[in-house]
Amino acid sequence: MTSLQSEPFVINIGPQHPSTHGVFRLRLTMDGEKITEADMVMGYLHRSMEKLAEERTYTQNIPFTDRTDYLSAMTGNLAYVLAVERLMEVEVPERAKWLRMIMAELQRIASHAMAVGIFANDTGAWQTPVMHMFRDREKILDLFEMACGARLTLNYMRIGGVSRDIPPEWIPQAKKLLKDLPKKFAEYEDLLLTNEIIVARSRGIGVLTPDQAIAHSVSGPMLRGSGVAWDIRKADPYAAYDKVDFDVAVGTNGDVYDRFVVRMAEMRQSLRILEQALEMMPEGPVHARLGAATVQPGGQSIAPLAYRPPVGEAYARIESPRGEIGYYIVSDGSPAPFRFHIRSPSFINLTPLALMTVGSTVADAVVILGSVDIVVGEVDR
Amino acid sequence: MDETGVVIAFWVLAIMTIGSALGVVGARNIIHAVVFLVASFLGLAGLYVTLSADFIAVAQMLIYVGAISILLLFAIVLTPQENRNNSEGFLRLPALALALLVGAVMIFAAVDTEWAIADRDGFEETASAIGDALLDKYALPFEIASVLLLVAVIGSIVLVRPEPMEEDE
Amino acid sequence: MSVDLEHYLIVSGLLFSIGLYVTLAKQSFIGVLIGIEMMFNAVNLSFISFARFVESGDPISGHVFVVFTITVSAAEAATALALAVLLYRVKGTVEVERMDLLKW
Amino acid sequence: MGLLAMLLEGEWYDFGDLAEQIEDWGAPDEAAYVLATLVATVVILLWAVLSVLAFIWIERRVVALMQNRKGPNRVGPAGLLQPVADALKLLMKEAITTAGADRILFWAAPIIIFVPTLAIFAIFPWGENMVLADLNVGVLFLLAIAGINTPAVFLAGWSSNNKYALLGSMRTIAMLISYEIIQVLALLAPVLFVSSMRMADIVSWQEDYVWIVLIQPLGLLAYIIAGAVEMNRSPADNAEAESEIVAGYHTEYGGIKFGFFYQGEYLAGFAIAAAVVTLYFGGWTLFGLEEWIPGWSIFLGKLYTIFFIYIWSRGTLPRLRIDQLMGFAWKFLLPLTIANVLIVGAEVLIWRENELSSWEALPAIAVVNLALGVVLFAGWARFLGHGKGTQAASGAILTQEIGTVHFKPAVGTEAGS
Repeated sequence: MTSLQSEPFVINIGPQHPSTHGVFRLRLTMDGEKITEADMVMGYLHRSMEKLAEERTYTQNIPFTDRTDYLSAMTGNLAYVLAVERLMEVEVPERAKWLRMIMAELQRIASHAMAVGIFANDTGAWQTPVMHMFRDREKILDLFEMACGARLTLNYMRIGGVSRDIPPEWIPQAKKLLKDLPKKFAEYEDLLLTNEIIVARSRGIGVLTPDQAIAHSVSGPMLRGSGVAWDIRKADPYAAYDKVDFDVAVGTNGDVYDRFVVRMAEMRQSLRILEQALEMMPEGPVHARLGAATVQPGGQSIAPLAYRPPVGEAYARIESPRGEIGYYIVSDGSPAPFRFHIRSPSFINLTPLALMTVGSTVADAVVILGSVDIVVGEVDR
Repeated sequence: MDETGVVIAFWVLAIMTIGSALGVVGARNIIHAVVFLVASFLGLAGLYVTLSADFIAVAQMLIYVGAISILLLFAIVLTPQENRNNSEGFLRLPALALALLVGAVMIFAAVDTEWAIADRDGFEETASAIGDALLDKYALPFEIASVLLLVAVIGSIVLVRPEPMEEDE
Repeated sequence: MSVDLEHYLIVSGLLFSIGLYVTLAKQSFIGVLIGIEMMFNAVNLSFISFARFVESGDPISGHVFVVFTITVSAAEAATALALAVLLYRVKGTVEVERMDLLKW
Repeated sequence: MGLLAMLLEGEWYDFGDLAEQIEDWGAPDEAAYVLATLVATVVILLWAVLSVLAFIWIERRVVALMQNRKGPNRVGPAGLLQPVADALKLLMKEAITTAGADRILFWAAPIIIFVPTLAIFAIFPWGENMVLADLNVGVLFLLAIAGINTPAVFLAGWSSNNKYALLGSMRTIAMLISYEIIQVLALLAPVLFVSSMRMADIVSWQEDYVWIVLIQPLGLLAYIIAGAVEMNRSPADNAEAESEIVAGYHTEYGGIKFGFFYQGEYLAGFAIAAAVVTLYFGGWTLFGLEEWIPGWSIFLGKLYTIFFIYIWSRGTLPRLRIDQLMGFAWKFLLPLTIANVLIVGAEVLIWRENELSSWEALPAIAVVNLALGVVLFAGWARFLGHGKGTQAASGAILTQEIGTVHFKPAVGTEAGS
């Protein structure tokens, strides 16, 4: 009895494809509409940052950190700078800590807005939600531009503090933004959350149980979507997170819908943090006076280009919008790091992708990939 | 049936139907054969219109061109590659002889007999007449036809459903 | 030059003989089915032309009969094509000559 | 001078009169009829091409406004020449045929899809007796033409010898066939009320009694959804789901061949909108307004508003997965439309049997249909497990403490499914 054998049908959701958020290739072996095998081909955007960083001094490496996860440059900078400060045992002034937290939370809202918009676009909603969310992301990027002159690759943080203080009219504009964002979020929630088709397309798809998530050391909204309440901002507070009160959003079903809901809830929590932070931010210097630092004209002391941290290693991790981003730096006393390693959350969150997509259809695979919310710059480094 | 329009239509459609029927015979690829078949179905639908059978013409278009052609095409897609060359088997010559014989007999019968030609021209509209006839004079055959369709649908589904035991191996 | 019953019957006869040839000569099972469909259509055409031209009690019965032949041919096509797929699954081929055993 | 007089009296656009008018100019009988039909066909063809071009622009502007951006405004004043630019681009693009493609079918498929969709417009009554082909089986003709492009889609997908195209065409055919049944049942209801399939009768019935949309909400809903599937529009644009298989069955088509597909899709949209207008919204009548304004302008106005619904849904609704769409058709819409036909049959029977006057019958039918429609819709959805367990929309839990696990999947979510 020869069965109706249909030979495996290999489809490349290839490097150049509208919904892979960048140059990333997913090779699916299909039996009819169902996926039997899914393997990922990465490295199209590998710029060997970790090797390049070994020839540059600590301060020159800061621009690299914005270009790994170009959708949330602030958190990239912050993680690296925290690692180097931990290496050099530098005490960051209070105002700089608050400023760093405010910028990181603004960056989280911008990145989540982008992630949720693109996810809705993957389910087919023809860019309408993305365009709405871009409108808010623009306002946040304007705030960044006012603070540090750049919109996407910000290079705002320095070892020992932040590059410059915020202009006086920054806080009123930020407060105005914080007033009208909740209205926008309410609009997105009833536009997307209870939308029948989005629920149908994402409920019960790409389910990841807590132990599978922990086994794959997944982090960020994916981990919280699977029900594990783990957030570095609470577990290992940095900057000024221990001084503000906020909640961790957790899903219950571990499917694509819950990750999407967790991201929306996290945006609201970031708003809460920002409201408190803008009230409680103290005055004061924004940059630590470093030992042999040369004093720049105008009273700003910037760590010298050739500063030599003590021999040793340091690892610092923070909660980036995609999960736990960490920088592991080994110093051999020379002005350039001996080893510069980035623990990129997108790369590690991708590992259970095959587990989630096998058995579902092509349409689901695209939606699951959207829910992982990868940035290929960070995946390939 | 003598207005010039109808006569022209008849000749055009007749040539189209018979031409595409011959196309089915001659086509080298079975997909082309099905396309020719669909063309002859459309030609027939046109002929029905010239015979003022509008309901049947549209039904023919809906069922034959819309549904049965898709059935044929799907069957072709599901069956193996190598039999798609629409070749003739070894029965070619006897089949040709038989077909010509049957054709000759039918045409002779058509031309020779004295048909009792009624001197009425075409029906104005047939849909409601067919509906009435179906539901009072031919109600029983109507029910049997629906049962037949049901049996055919269930039968074909059961035939093609992948055997359960295949799933578990 | 008016068109009357003989013309339509000739067309139907030609179509029928072509259908018969295709049914008998074609090697693939699908080819046989195409032939059967053509024969069905030839018969329908003759019914309709009789209903149109010939003197009869209620001429509409020709159309009703064609409705029935269309349903029968649709049912037959569905079942036969299911058989074709099954044949392929069992025998690995749809060539008519290879189906010489009555039981497989 | 006869023509000018006719123009003023406003009946110049009545094909029947046009034929007599041409006869008065001394053309033989048949030639006048052929000429009138020719003129009418050219008018419809021109209308189709121009309104497609207009709507390409309108759609892009409207969807742009929905996404708070501007839409085409570079080419020509306010982007009005953008569709012309697109059309020229398509004309100039080299229409390559893929290697190994079945040349004849590859070229024939777009035409087979385009021409029948254009033929649908012959049966719609645009004005007083302004219908090109007054078929007695108008509604069935509409369904037959919708059925014709199913094999054409297969040919397009099969002959372009491309993996994605084949998958796309298989999906589209599966959708088209299952929603064709829904269309048949949904259109059965208006025919039952009017007891004739002639479009002109349906329009005159609605003029005398009431618009069928008021007494047939369920049928209209089913038909609009089936229409969206018919033209591969938003909730069901699986055929060319960009985010999945790239462009469905017209992946390999470039140049003017793709132009045919693109135009065919719009024309299918207009055809569905015209059918909805004629069957549910009273064709070219607008409570007596048609004495002053020419009928066809009312018809076009309604047609464009209905088409706007499809533009609106395309701009906002995400896409259903193919199996959900099929499940929706077979498990949800089919039982509903069958029940709808039974209900309508019963109502018409009661109305005809004991000769209730239309004043008593129609309001009762309207209320009954609306109530039953809502009850059936919600009840059947609840029965199919919609909005419960695996399909409930729920918010996230907010917690302060770290490391706790809140994973309690609603029944039915199997891990890794």
